Amino acid sequence: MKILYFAWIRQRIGLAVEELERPPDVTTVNELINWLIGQGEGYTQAFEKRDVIRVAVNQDYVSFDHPIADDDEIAFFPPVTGG
Amino acid sequence: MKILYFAWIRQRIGLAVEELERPPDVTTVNELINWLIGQGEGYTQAFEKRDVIRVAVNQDYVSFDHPIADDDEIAFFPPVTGG
Amino acid sequence: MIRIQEEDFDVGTEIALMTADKAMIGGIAAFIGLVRDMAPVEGTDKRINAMNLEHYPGMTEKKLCEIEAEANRRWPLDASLVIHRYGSLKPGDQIVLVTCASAHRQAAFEACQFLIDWLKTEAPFWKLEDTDDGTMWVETRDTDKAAAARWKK
Amino acid sequence: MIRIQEEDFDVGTEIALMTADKAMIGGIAAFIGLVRDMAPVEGTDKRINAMNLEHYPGMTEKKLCEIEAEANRRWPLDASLVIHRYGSLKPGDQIVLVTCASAHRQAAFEACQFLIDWLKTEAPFWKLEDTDDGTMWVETRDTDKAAAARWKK
Repeated sequence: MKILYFAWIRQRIGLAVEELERPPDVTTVNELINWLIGQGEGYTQAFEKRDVIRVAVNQDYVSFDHPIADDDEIAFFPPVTGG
Repeated sequence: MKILYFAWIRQRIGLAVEELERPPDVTTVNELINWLIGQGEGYTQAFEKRDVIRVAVNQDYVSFDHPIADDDEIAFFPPVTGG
Repeated sequence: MIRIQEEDFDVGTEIALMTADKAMIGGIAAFIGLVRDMAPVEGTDKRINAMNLEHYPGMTEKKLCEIEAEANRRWPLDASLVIHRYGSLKPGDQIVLVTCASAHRQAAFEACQFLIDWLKTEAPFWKLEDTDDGTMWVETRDTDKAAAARWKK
Repeated sequence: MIRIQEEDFDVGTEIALMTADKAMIGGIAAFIGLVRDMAPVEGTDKRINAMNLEHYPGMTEKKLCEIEAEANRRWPLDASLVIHRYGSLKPGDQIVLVTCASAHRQAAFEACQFLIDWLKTEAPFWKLEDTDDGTMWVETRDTDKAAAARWKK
């Protein structure tokens, strides 16, 4: 799956985009975050305040219990501040 | 006093502006209209539907019982349609 | 600022001038009125070929200045501008520009609506339309009166 | 129409293009957002020297198209346009233009407010301000959330 990070989440992780193979037991956004947190300090810091983060799957907003599939595009970002 | 007419009131009277000496007993807008109606057919037609006409004295909207003075600028016009 | 003029105006230029050197401005709301090519009376399809906008020089400026001051009393505006044209206009031509700038988006929108609603019912302008059926004075619309009544205090 | 671009835009040109050959338009409401030179946080006087606007290419266009379609479902619009910039911006620069045209003035205003309120809370843009105190990501404002909540159906 393709994972994108924006704004301060991108800065903390140090990556804008990455391709990852999810373990078979990672089937929701929440499980993905739990798994990512184990990948390093940057991830831990990025997902520290999980409740302020927004997530999009295939460019639509979803909730944290949304299922994920191998060919999904998943994006994590802080609340938006455009306009 | 200076009297101005606009839009279809101007067209019916055939004048945009005129200087008039008011008779001493003409002391309000209403009395002025009654007196003007006696000045000719154009005035009669112009003031036929008195309740749709708006009046300004010295460039402020006033009601028909507003007093008038010799050096006033008095304007009669239909409801406005700018913008 | 208010301007009554025969000439056309450029919206981008006017807004840029209004906001120049005013760095606190966060948002600008604007309304631009155009000459329609259909008579505004519902159910008719009379085409408008041209229009003449008559006004009351002196009173127009006086009333617009007063209402602009009132808008500035009611809302925290950093700048405001009303341009209204008079004279001969064609379908599609710009008639009026109302624009308000504020650090607060909602204030800018409300003041802009207040000014155009007021202008439609109180500014001494009269439209004479030249239609396929001859010339006719445009009549006041009840929807405009209702819109203006919202702002009564 | 929606456009996401790095370049600046000219409001007058964009509005003229939007309304060209659409003769039924009576009114155009517009909102223009600018970069402020003060931090939007109340009580601070931190000056903003520059700003970088990051966005999510693909999702930005998708969400803006969806919301523009929704505005056109809710209001009788003749035309609508959203232009949003990204990249490096300076204080006073234009960030966003939202403009809606309609035969009905109120519809144009409401749709314009709907679009900018929505855009502020849902379009995937993030502002990184370069202030006297260093760079900082702009935080969402509660007033923007409240403004967007008005339009929930």
